[in-house]
Amino acid sequence: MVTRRATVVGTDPDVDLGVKLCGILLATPLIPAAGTLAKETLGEVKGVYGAMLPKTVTPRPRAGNPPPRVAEVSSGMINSIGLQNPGLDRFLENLTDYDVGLPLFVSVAADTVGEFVAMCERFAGEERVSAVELNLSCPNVEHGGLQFCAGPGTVREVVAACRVPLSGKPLFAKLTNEGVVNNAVAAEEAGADAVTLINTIPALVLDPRERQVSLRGGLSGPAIKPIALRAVYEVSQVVGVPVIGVGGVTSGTDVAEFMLAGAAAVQVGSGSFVREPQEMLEEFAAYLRKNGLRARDLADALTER
Amino acid sequence: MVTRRATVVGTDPDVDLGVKLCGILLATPLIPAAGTLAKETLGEVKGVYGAMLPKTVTPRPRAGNPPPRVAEVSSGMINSIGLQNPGLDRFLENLTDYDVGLPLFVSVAADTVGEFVAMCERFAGEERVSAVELNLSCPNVEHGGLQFCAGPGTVREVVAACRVPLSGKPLFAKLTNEGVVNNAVAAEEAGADAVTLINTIPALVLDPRERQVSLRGGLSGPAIKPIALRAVYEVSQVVGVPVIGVGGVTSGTDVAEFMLAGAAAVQVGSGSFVREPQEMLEEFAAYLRKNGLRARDLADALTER
Amino acid sequence: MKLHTVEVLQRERFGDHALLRYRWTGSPPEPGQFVMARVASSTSPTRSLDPFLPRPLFAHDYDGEAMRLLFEIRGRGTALLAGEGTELLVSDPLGRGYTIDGGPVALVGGGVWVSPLKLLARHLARSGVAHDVYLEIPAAAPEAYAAWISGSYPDATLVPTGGASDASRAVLESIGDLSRYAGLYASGPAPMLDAVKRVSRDTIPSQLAVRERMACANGSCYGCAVPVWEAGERAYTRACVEGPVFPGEVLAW
Amino acid sequence: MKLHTVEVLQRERFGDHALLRYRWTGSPPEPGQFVMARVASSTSPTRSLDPFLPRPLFAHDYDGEAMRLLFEIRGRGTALLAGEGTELLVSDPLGRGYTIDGGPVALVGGGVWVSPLKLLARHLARSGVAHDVYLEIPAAAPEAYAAWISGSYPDATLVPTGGASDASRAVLESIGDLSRYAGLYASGPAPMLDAVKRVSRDTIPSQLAVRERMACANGSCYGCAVPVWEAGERAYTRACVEGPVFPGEVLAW
Ligand SMILES: Cc1cc2nc3c(=O)[nH]c(=O)nc-3n(C[C@H](O)[C@H](O)[C@H](O)COP(=O)(O)OP(=O)(O)OC[C@H]3O[C@@H](n4cnc5c(N)ncnc54)[C@H](O)[C@@H]3O)c2cc1C
Ligand SMILES: Cc1cc2nc3c(=O)[nH]c(=O)nc-3n(C[C@H](O)[C@H](O)[C@H](O)COP(=O)(O)OP(=O)(O)OC[C@H]3O[C@@H](n4cnc5c(N)ncnc54)[C@H](O)[C@@H]3O)c2cc1C
Ligand SMILES: Cc1cc2nc3c(=O)[nH]c(=O)nc-3n(C[C@H](O)[C@H](O)[C@H](O)COP(=O)(O)O)c2cc1C
Ligand SMILES: Cc1cc2nc3c(=O)[nH]c(=O)nc-3n(C[C@H](O)[C@H](O)[C@H](O)COP(=O)(O)O)c2cc1C
Ligand code: FES
Ligand code: FES
Repeated sequence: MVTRRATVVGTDPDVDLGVKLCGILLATPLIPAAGTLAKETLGEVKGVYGAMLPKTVTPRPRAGNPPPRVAEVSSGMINSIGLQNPGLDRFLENLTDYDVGLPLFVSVAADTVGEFVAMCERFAGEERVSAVELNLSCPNVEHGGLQFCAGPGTVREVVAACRVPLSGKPLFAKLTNEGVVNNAVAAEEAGADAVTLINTIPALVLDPRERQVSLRGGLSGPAIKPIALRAVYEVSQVVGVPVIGVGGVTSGTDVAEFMLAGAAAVQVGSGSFVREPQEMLEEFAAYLRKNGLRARDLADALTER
Repeated sequence: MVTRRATVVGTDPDVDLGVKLCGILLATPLIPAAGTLAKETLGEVKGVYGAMLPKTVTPRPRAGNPPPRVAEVSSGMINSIGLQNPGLDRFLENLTDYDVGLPLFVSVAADTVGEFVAMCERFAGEERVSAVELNLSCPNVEHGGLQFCAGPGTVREVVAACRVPLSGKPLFAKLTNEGVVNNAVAAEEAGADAVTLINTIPALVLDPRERQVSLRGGLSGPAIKPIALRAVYEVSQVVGVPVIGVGGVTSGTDVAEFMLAGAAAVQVGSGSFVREPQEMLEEFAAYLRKNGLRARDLADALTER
Repeated sequence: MKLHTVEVLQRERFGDHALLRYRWTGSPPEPGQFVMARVASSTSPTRSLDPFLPRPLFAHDYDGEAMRLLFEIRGRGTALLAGEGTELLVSDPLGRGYTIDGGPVALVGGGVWVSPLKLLARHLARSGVAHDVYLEIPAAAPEAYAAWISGSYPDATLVPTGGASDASRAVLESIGDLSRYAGLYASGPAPMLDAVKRVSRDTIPSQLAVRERMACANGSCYGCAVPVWEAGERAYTRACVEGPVFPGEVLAW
Repeated sequence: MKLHTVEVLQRERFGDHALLRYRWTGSPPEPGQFVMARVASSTSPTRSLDPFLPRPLFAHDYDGEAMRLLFEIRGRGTALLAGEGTELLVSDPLGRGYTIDGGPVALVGGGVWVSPLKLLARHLARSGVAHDVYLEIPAAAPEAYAAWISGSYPDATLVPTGGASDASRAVLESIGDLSRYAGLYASGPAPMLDAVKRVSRDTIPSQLAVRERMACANGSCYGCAVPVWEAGERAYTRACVEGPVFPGEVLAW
């Protein structure tokens, strides 16, 4: 098997950062987490990421939630963007914007199973798109107070239905932490090729001075890292498909931890707002060099004690 | 209604810190979170807490988990104590240890509904005990990989069964964050007089140098505060019984935030390891003074924007 | 977000306000641009991420070698930035600032939001665009700050005011006849921006600096939403890349 | 946990090791007791809780006015403690230390764990208990540290060693006939403590300082579990209140 070598500035060329995810070779295991890397910034991250993953797209344009949309908390932040996006048609028209020489994954969300399927049908024939990630977990888009895809039943239904049109392309199911083990098993059984864990965790910030709720939204950042690591670890024990880890990565050691916990690739979200992904990759490469390991060996490098 | 005034050193005597919880007057809204205040330390916290709440007791003695049992993470810690405790008999023998002039709440956990009930029967006749908190949520004591009381069905069963012997005493159901809204509704319907939210969140720490899992356990501390606040806020909207808030409190403003979110009283856990509860109470009193509020008014003092 | 460690040349405090000067040899700021700033404890082996997010602050002034930030100390982030003994990390200048066209123009500022007008005035002068500066000095402002402001903007008309909504009116009234000007550049508290937007609608074009909470500051997170008119429809745009300066008529407040 | 802000009198670095001296007028430490220590950035309006937990460190020495801590810099917490420009917060001396009975006794230490033996030696001298000190100096230790150790324990027998398990044997061998002593006081790496516990079983009583991860340090959290024999049964006890010093025969490793 030939693995592409990343040519990362400042990184030892002899460190092998390549990984394979559902048959797709990634030059590095880093992937931007959905919704945290804009087109405007693509130039900055050349050589850092192994794949591209734009913000979740929905069937129709979404205006998003009124401001404020972000708030800071201990070791993290809360966001309530409300999936602002231009909608599927405009997204497809501008797909070439993401041509940066990397496999392109797309994240999709919808209100109904039918809409999920309709979107997957559109992507099925898109040569540019290497894989589809189903966002089954956005905590900011609510339907009568309940999240879409709260339980394994819905996960199974959506994944199985999307599996059909996407027969040729890898399908990832992105899950929330709540009920993650059961949902991951359901996703695998329904035909998902990988599971992405975890999305933000429902949270709330209060302004005690104004005595108001400042923001209800999803918690991300280092605060959720131990929770995400647990999800990746537990799920890796019970599913056979690859796990893509996400939650609180801000350093190269964090990347290594997710891969040791069982992740085949690692997404970086809010961490990229406060540090450079490039630096994280360099730290990760340094970790591999020091430990004499290749990126793709890490998932099996956890030792019992 | 006469509310007891707390006489707190260094606190303005004109600030009214008293709250009422299920008919029990608490001189301050602070309660130690189960498992985070030992007898050895009771002397240090006189005048700070409104009630006493010892570590969870189980039917038989438990040796607890082998070390290491704690690890530090960003804005928090993970613990896996394994409910080490002397068991019900010894606990009852030494109940006078907790005579510090405060209402005594006890936290109980068991493996089966029958054992829960048997413990409640023992406490029912105990005059010293003002209320019983059912620990329905310990993430470190696992049964075949699943937590005891994972869903509303079990919560309902345990609470309803314990309700019977405890007819005279308030019964609190302490819940985990996972499925908290449904579980709280189930607890209320089954007759709980209050719900305590939240317990620690399952999490994991890895040692990347040793490439080992350092600890699987429960996450506590400021990292979980926004999650706990969300739980308290959402549950307060749908249940009629009081909510006791817990998770990440390290300051007086945090106490105020939990009460604004809807909590009638607030438990302090790992925060008490890193700061003095006395200081938190003073900050809370200062907050009330500045805002011209009484502690018991806070739950209704949230304004819409 | 790429942050550079820079050398702090000067730290000054005026009551609740602080001025920070640091060596900057990167790309020069346009007026109305901002930087993301945070501290790193110089004793920390791994940089602390507490507080988690860097703070957005306008480029107050730049002389080719040193950048100046002027800010109010509000919470932990700004308190740390104003403090001694810490390393300063800053981004490149970010966003879209004020556009300089013909003159004469009026600059209207209030509170600590006057910050970007200093660099704007410098650029206008350099481009030979005639301009007058009108600044609100709230009665509540610490004396040291007021003194510093009048020293820092020697040609400005200073308008002492009471409260925030009153302020906007007083400052605008002090301008008198707006038709003398080809444009209004504003940076101030929300009521002032509102008032400027309103008066400019029927008279002369305005450019307003807005402030929204930010996380990524590079267009990625959509956290800094500002309502604007887009092809006749109300839509949210991003203050960090499409702003923070917007033409008054574009804003859909 | 009550932490006091104290005045740092001295900070010294020897390679990866640091000595911290601070003014202490609270209750004097018993040998083998420890303190919980953390830093607070002096520029921070609200104390930072990053890292979250304070760090347990043995009382190294105390002269009635100043406390000394001696520690290895391992992670962020100890790096911050060794750094300049920060406020130091410490708890009262905590836990149960060494019990002083009759002599003569031998003190056996290794690595940075020698720390509590300094105060112990001082107390033994004060009580007129004859004692000999045997310290391992690992070959890998930085020279500055080795030099400092030999200066700090002028009467000690220093045993240069290679690795950890070897170390314990070498140090014990350097003692020779144990029957000269009425007791063994030890603080060192795990293999050394093991070895001391083993030899002492059949000869003379030992007291060992253990180290477990701690959170509350006041008996509340049960995080610092140490296996001990309790009425013939193996049970976990708390290093922070029942220890950190235990009689060798009590430990159930
Ligand atoms: C483009 C831009 C330029 C700015 N320029 C200046 C300036 O030159 N001088 C100045 O005094 N202030 C300026 N501000 C406001 C300044 O960023 C906030 O006062 C500051 O972030 C508050 O941080 P804190 O740590 O003191 O407060 P905290 O309350 O601890 O902040 C918590 C979080 O809320 C955010 N936040 C709080 N208040 C504001 C606010 N008013 N606007 C945006 N985010 C906020 C913080 O960035 C942080 O993420 C600017 C804001 C923006 C968006
Ligand atoms: C009673 C007692 C006394 C001690 N006295 C000394 C001393 O005098 N000199 C000295 O050099 N060291 C001593 N230690 C060990 C010292 O506490 C750790 O080296 C230190 O906590 C590591 O913190 P860090 O921030 O450098 O490492 P990190 O790896 O960042 O620490 C992360 C967490 O793990 C804990 N931890 C890591 N290593 C240890 C360890 N070996 N023991 C206990 N907790 C650990 C930390 O306290 C913290 O909670 C003592 C430990 C105990 C329990
Ligand atoms: C500002 C912001 C926007 C996000 N938008 C999306 C999104 O559109 N689709 C999605 O699946 N996840 C979205 N997420 C969640 C992230 O992809 C990621 O799962 C989560 O933030 C945890 O990772 P982190 O801690 O590295 O940020 C968003 C997160 C943030 C912070
Ligand atoms: C060391 C430790 C031990 C705990 N033991 C118990 C326990 O015995 N029973 C229980 O219901 N919760 C227990 N908890 C959970 C706390 O009561 C509390 O719900 C949780 O820690 C969140 O609050 P905090 O962030 O303030 O610590 C324990 C938590 C910690 C940190
Ligand atoms: S701050 Fe992230 S898009 Fe503007
Ligand atoms: S550290 Fe908490 S009981 Fe010892």
